[in-house]
Amino acid sequence: MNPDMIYLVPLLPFTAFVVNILLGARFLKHRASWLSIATSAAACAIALPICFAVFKGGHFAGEFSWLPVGGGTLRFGYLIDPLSASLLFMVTIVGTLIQIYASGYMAGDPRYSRFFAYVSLFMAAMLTLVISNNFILFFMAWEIMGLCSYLLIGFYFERESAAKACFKAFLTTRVGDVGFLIGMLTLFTALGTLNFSEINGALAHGSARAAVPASLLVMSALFMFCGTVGKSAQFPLHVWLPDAMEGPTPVSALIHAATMVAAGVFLVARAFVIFMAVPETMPVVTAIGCFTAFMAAFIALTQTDIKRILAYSTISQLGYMVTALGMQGLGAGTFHLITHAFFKALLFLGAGSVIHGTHVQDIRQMGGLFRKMPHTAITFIIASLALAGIPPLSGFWSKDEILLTAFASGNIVVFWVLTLSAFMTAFYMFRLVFMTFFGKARDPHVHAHESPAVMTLPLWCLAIGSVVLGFPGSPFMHHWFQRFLAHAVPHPEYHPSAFVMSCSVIAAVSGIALAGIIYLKNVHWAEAVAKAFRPLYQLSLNKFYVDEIYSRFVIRPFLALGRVLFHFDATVIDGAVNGAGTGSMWLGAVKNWFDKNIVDGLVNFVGAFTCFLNSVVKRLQTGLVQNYLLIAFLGFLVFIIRELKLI
Amino acid sequence: MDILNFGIKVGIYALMAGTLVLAVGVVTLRNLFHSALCLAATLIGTAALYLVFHAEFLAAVQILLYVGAVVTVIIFAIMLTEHIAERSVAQRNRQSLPALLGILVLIAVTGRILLKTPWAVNPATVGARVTVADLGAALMGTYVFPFELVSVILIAALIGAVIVAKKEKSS
Amino acid sequence: MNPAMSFLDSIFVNLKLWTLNLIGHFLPGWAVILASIVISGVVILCLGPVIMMYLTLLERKVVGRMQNRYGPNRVGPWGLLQPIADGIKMFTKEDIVPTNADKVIHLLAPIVIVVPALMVFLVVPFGRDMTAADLSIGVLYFIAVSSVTTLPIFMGSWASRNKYSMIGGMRTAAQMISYEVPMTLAVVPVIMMSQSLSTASIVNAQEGLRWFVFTPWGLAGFVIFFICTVAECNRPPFDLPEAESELVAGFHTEYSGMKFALFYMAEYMNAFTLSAIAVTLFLGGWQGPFLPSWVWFFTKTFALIFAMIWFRATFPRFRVDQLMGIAWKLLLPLTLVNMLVAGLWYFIPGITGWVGAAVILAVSFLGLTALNKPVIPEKRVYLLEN
Amino acid sequence: MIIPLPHVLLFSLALFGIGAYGVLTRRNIIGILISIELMLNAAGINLIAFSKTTALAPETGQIFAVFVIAIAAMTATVGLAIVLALYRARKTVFADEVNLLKW
Repeated sequence: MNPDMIYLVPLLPFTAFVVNILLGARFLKHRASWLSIATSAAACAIALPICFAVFKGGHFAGEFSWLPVGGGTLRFGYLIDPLSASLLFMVTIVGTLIQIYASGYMAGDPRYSRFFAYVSLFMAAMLTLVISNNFILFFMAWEIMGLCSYLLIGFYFERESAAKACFKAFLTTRVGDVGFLIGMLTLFTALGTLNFSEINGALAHGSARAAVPASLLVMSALFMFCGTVGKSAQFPLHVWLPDAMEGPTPVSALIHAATMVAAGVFLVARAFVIFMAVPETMPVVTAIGCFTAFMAAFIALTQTDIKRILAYSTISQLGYMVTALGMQGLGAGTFHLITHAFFKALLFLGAGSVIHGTHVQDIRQMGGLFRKMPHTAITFIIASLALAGIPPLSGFWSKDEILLTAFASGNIVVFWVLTLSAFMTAFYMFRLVFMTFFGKARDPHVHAHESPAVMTLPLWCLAIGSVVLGFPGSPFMHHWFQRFLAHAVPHPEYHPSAFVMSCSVIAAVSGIALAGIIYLKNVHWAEAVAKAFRPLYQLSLNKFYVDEIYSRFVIRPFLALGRVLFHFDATVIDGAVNGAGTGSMWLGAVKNWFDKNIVDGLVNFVGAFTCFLNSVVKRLQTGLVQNYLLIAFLGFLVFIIRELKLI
Repeated sequence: MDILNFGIKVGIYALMAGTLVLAVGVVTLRNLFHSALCLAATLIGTAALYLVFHAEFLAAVQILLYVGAVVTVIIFAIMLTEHIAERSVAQRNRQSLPALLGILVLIAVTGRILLKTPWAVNPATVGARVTVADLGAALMGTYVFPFELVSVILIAALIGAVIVAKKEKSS
Repeated sequence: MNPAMSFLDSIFVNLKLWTLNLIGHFLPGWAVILASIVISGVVILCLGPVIMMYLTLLERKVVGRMQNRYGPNRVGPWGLLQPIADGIKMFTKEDIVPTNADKVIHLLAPIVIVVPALMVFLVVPFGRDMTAADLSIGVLYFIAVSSVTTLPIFMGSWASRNKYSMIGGMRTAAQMISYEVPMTLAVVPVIMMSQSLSTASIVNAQEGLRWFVFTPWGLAGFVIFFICTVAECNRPPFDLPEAESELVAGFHTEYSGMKFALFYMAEYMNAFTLSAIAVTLFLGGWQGPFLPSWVWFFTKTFALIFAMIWFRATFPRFRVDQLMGIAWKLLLPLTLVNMLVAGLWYFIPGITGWVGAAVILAVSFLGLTALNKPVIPEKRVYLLEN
Repeated sequence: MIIPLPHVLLFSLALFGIGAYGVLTRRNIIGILISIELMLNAAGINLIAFSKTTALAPETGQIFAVFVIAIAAMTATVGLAIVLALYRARKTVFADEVNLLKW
């Protein structure tokens, strides 16, 4: 297979975008989804053989010159190394499945074709990002994804909350994007290239690295990490992701769980050599990731909106990945990225199916849905088990790998925080599961029904993925995935430890058990606990007050400043003005006489004089173009003759 | 071969003279349609002059764009506004004498400078035959930005022309 | 190729060489060059009118057969002398010039219109080594020269001082400029593939049976080019500028006798040269097995001319808005897609590129036709006052 | 060079002068446009002629001449559109009858 075919992978969805946006509303209508799905599936069919070739040890790269700029040429191209191959594998499969699901979920929407146009554009951008071989193309795709995210979160822009949410998401991620841009430019200053292979070459060897100013590298690494913080919703820029749940659920699954937010993590993975070159930046990454993982898990404990719980869970899991990368665990982080994409997409799609069936989002109104929606429930539970980290599902292996990295690299505090977060993860996930699918129906107005096959089929496909995808990284396959990634970028590996595994399993099982005890039998216990630990409960319920902090320390001071200035205006300046006014009136009376007799006389004289002059000079303004032209020409001629000293 | 060379030289000077005569026709003929036809002939003469300089591509483009398109559009406009142009009124405004004098001075001055300047002909470029492939490579390489700029300007002009010339909707 | 065949193949080339050799014995070198030019020129100057004469006969015969009658068959065997009789008739007819006409331009128009029609013959490769002047910009030359044809039509229509002629002239301007654009762009893929503008090397690039028409972009380009060709010669169904029933023959209403014949001559020569160029660009020119090259060339060209005549006998005339719509809304976007497709086809060799190119073309064609739903004007009712 | 360069330049100078004369004296706006085309042509000839004397790549002159032709086409289009709009609004195509901007 010709590796240049990889260009078709982003191009096909892009074609679907163009056709759908131009012709969709008029001609394709409900057939718009077919085109998007077909192009995604075709992209998948092209990408998978290439991915498998890479899994077998291949390595593809190619480029073409795009534009001659200044002295050099802007060259774009693709780079399929183990890292991008695994992402490509994940994005094409998950993307296609979610689009199949969405064709059922969005059925009957008046802007059906536009939805699929946006999704196709998003797919094109994500795939471009994955296969790109330099930061410029990467950044372009990154920005297009930001745009798609904006458009899709605000898809129901009639709702004010959705309009605000998309605005918030766009502005918040933009803060990170600016950081990324600065980091990229700094990197270019330091290395003179933005091509991944050339960066690798420049930083891989100590001798070459010594020639690069370390301060610039630190700066560029930290600024690039800003991009990750924005895109992957890390603390303190995580606030947009929960609000982004205003978009349609397939969008939440595709963008805000499986792929786009993964781009931030992917950025760190891509720039891994840079971070390795300046290890002093790593603790920052670890600290932010670890705190995010803990904080988001803690917030998720008390949320009641089904999609918000999943959103915080996403933030938490992204925190895990970032933590892993911060501890030089490229394999662990990427591994969790892949497995997480599958089961988180599945969770979101399952949640979408529940919302589709019940038309409510609050888990307190659900309950007992297992009987009514068996397919959704079973797949959802599989995904929850995977997320909670129950062996042998995929989540267990990848999360265990992260914990192992933390443990073996000596970050004991991080290890325990993450284990605690894992416990909380299991708890809140099963709180969600038990309240949604078990017990009795709490709200008599909710009449649930199972979703159509076009929606349940992708659920099952993703469930299979969530079950089996852990094995390539498990001891059963000798940690094939980690070694595979280590080929591309060397990083430390660790032997599996029974202690870590048992900690992880105990945390997960105890979390599930606690959730079962509380929410299946003794629901009033939950209220008792909330009362007992009121400050903590409030902290979690109010999402660590981050939005409030922003509002108090960023927005309100500005408003207050404005108010103070207004008061100053109203009292001091206005008073001075009034006083001056009174004085002026006296003066004015005096001046009045002077003006009337002397100044007016002067003015009238000037006016009369000007009128006189005008009547003479206005003859020049004939209004005839050619006349002006002739005068200009003759003037030019005189000028030439004078200059050349011909006369 | 001297006879051939001599013949060609005579031909070129004749071509130049004829072109100038036609150009004078362009600006002096009272009938605008005639002067447009003279313009077409002048342009063809210029194209022939391009051939003398071995700029075949340019000659073809000149004929294709100027004679085929620009002159046609001009004639189109002449026809649309014809019955007013036909009025037996002066076709020249009142400033023709100063204009003529000024231009004669310009020609005299510039011509004198032209003849006094020692023009050095670069032997490397005189002999060079520019193929269409060279032109294409230069357009898409060195001059890609001017090229794109011209495309953008053309599009803008096209849209602008459509909007300006469009009949306003009668309210 | 056996010797007899190669003798036949290059018989005209050899004849010319032999004549030049003969002259070289008696005259100096520069005269030989002049003679070479003169020979080619004279051949073309004779060829054009002869072709025109017999094209008229062919058209009348074919259309006659298609309309279930015989066509001319009285003058000479099978009517073969009919064109000559027509020519004599034309010469002896009265030459009428309207009183108000612009006399000089009225006279010039039919003369000028023949010039570009004849000049195009210069780059037509009639056979192997049988191009009168193998210019390095051949195709561009052809496009440029044939675009000049608009001018004399304008001259004729304007000089006649007749409103029908005027409308015909306006229509010509609109139509010819519009169709020139897709025609030129349809040629671009051919130039891209053969990497040359010279007609002879374009034919050489289609050696064997690798005619461009056998590729997706070539087929699309050929169809577009041929449609534009028909429009450029103002032949039915694109004959609005000279529609007899609407405009009383359009721009040549006021012409009679030999001037009228010259307009007709230019038109038929244009039909021939445009077909010849279409053959050169897309149908492999003189390439072909077994027969001598020039036989192949003329066979293909006359097949295309037959198709033109067939159009005339078959299709009704377009409406003006449909005519412009086809050029700008269907053919122009299609040619742009075609250029893109040709590029893809070039960079993705093998069956993938082939199928992909065909699919993209088919999809864009269907999309464009779907977008260009024909506008059916409201039915107009005229009330007569009592 | 088959003929000396100054002769070509003189020719283009004359062409330019004739065009400029037309621009300055023609009353009909279309006539002015036609004259502008003449001036642009003179510029094109100069570009070609000078491309033989400079040390730049030999195709430079031709490329800029092509640009000049493109710009000329643009001028004609926009100019004629303006003429048509003017004709429709004020029923005149004479430049000296359009003097709304005088005192």
